[in-house]
Amino acid sequence: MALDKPYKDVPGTIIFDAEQSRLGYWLNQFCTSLMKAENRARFLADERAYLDEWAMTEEQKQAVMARDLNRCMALGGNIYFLARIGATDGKSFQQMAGSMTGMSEEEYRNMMLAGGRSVEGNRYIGEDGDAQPHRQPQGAGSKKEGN
Amino acid sequence: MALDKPYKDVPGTIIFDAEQSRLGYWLNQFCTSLMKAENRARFLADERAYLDEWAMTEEQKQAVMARDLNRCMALGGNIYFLARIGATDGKSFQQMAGSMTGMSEEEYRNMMLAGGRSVEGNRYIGEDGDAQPHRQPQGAGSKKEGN
Amino acid sequence: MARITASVYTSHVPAIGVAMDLHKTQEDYWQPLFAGYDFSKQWMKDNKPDVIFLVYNDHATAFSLDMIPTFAIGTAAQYKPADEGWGARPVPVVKGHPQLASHIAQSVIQQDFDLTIVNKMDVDHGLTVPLSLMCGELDPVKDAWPCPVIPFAVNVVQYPVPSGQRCFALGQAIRKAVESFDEDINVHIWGTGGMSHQLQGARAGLINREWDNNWLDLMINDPVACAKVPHIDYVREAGSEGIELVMWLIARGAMADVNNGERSGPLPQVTHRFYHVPASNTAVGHAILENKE
Amino acid sequence: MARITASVYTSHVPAIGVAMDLHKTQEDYWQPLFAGYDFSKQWMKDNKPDVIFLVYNDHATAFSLDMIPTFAIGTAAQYKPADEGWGARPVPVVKGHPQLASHIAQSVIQQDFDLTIVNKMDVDHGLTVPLSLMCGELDPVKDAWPCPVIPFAVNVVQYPVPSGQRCFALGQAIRKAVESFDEDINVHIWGTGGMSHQLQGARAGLINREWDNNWLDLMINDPVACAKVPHIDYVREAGSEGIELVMWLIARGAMADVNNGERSGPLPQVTHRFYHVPASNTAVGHAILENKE
Ligand SMILES: [Fe+3]
Ligand SMILES: [Fe+3]
Repeated sequence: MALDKPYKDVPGTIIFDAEQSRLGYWLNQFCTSLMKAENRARFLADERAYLDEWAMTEEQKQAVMARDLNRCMALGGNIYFLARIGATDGKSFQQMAGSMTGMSEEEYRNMMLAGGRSVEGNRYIGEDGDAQPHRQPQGAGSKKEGN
Repeated sequence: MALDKPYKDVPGTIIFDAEQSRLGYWLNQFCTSLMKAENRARFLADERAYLDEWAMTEEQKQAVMARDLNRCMALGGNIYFLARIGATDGKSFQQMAGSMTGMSEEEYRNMMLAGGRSVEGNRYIGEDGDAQPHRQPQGAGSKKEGN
Repeated sequence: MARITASVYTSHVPAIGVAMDLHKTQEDYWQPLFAGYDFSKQWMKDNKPDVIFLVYNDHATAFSLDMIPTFAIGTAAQYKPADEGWGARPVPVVKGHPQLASHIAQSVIQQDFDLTIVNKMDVDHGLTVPLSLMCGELDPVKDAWPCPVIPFAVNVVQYPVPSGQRCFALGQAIRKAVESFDEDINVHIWGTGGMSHQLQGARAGLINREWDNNWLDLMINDPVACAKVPHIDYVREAGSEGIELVMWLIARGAMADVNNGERSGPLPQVTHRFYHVPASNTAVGHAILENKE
Repeated sequence: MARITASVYTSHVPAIGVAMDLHKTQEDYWQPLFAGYDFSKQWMKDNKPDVIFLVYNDHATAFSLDMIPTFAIGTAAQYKPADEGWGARPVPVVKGHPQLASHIAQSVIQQDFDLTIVNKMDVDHGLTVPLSLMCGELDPVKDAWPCPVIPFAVNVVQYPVPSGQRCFALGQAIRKAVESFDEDINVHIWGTGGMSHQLQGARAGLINREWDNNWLDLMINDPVACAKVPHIDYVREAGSEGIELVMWLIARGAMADVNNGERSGPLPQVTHRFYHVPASNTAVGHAILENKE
């Protein structure tokens, strides 16, 4: 496609455009189904069986079961749809957003209280800010994976 | 409202605008419900009971039961929605349209075969064409009501 | 680069679909109408497009009063023929073209048209009757439509419907969008609905043969002027449902001789033109225009 | 004649609604945020409008991927607070203003904005949190919002979202529409969403205090220039969800100093302005602008 996509060079950021939307259609439809209490209960009772009712890819199903939101987004999920999974688990938006960074809940909350993540070094891929690919995961996540 | 409505001076014609749409919301929603076979059956089995499930005015319900499509339109119905009533009765669009003129099915069909209704005298209310208010109903309808 | 090579215009009267589905096309009433499409069916075979961008209106089928989009583009993989109350038409499922449709949606929204993107919808006679007229009778299971279709639904049910000028400008934006698609594919754009008809009230059955043909002349030869015809003229001269004709201006605006809102260069070739009265309540108009180098 | 007398701008962070619903507004974390709205709640009482035209975005609540309208106007009589997965917020039902809403829809479509008209929809935190912030805690049954609300939903979920310029032009069209309504009523227009926030990936939690405040200056003092800020700047500088700020330009475009796409006459009065970090993942911005003779 010849359409301009200037947003491809922002680190740690996937823009939900028509292409992502096509990729993630059934994943997001599955998420929407969780807006009904009876579906939330059915999903929690047997995640695999519930996921198998949807025309999702195996990769998408695995990402949901692992609650790997970064992976879900790469596979076409959109955060407002994925939030229905968090709601099903009783998680807040702050817990969900934090989970994508590798930081612990407390670390992420403290970062926000201190004024949030700086934009310096995080505008373009290739700079050296804390959101750049070579510096993931952050916080507690980096220690766990580092050893 | 100060918006221009230049279409108010066309004889025998109700334009389905926002105002009509507001008036006819539940009437048209009722019609949409007839797109399901089980609802058509329930409606035909007991029209009054089925209509009472909808927040329609008594006048709208009477107009539906009388199959008075002109009345239904004046009360906010739109022809594409009202067509679901015709479909429920096994009627075609030609039968429905003809029924609004007072002509018999054959008279209306013959008018169409002869090239349709002329626009002459039917552009503005106050002219003398066959669609003008003072010349209703037309065809067989005029004879019945005339005696 | 993708390109639009031709535009097709046709009425989409539901009774035509019924006549085909019940194999009545050779009856006296219907034979003269279908004869007007014999050329077109052969032309479709000889000039098979890769994708059809099909402009039509939904007739309170997919869209109730709950949600009324002015312009809706289908980006789904397929669309089922709708049950409009008489049972679904026995015609093949309509395959979409999600990639080109999404591309057009993106481009056209960035040109300031406020589209609604639709991923789930059944398509009614407004879309399937033109396909049947141009492709002939097909078995719903064994056959398939000749190519993918992108449904583009215009609100002409609840006023205000978009103006002729808005539709004409939209056609230009769609052409730009198609021409920025990287694949080398051949796209046809169809405008459907009309011609003169009125389905309501004491004026039901109105047909204005002279106005229809003058409008068709204007649409072909001076689309800039045609786009300026106000709604009220359609209603007064061509009946309340004659307003569907504004959709033809979307297809006309996408032809190669329209640039920056003006005509320039040679007119498209008029490959075919046909007019007939009646089909049920309606006058039937039809034309095929081709961009020729 | 109806008139727009003021515009209100505010973030609509869901956690703010939760804090109010759970009566946590006086906790250390929340107290500084709610303090910024004390003035606003009093101002609302002293300047009660007859109708609020509330621009917000739906967060995959009323609109799934089945249908994504770029601009949707609510013409219904009422809207229920939505269950977004945590149960519906305990706030009053939102009463609509079908007559003014339909009038605005008709006028704005005739000004070439391709709206989707919606008659049935639940409203999510995008609409109810601003109401709660400006009106305070209300009992869902015994209390009512101070006036009818016309919900106007903008797609900022799936790209492409409408440009700042399109939003700014839309605001002007809405003002024209309101001013052609015969009843002598006082309308407030609200723009909600933003300010900088990113809810996804390794960059989650991004806050750009400097950019936010510069943007706010520009939006107030030079909205024509502000409308030209491209999407990518919002994403790069204010986070992927910072794009919600384009909705503020609809409200700004409806103010009396904007005419024919240019500024003329005195700037609106800045009655109140507030900025705070954090609310959950988000920077919170808020302003009240009034047209003064
Ligand atoms: Fe039609
Ligand atoms: Fe939001």
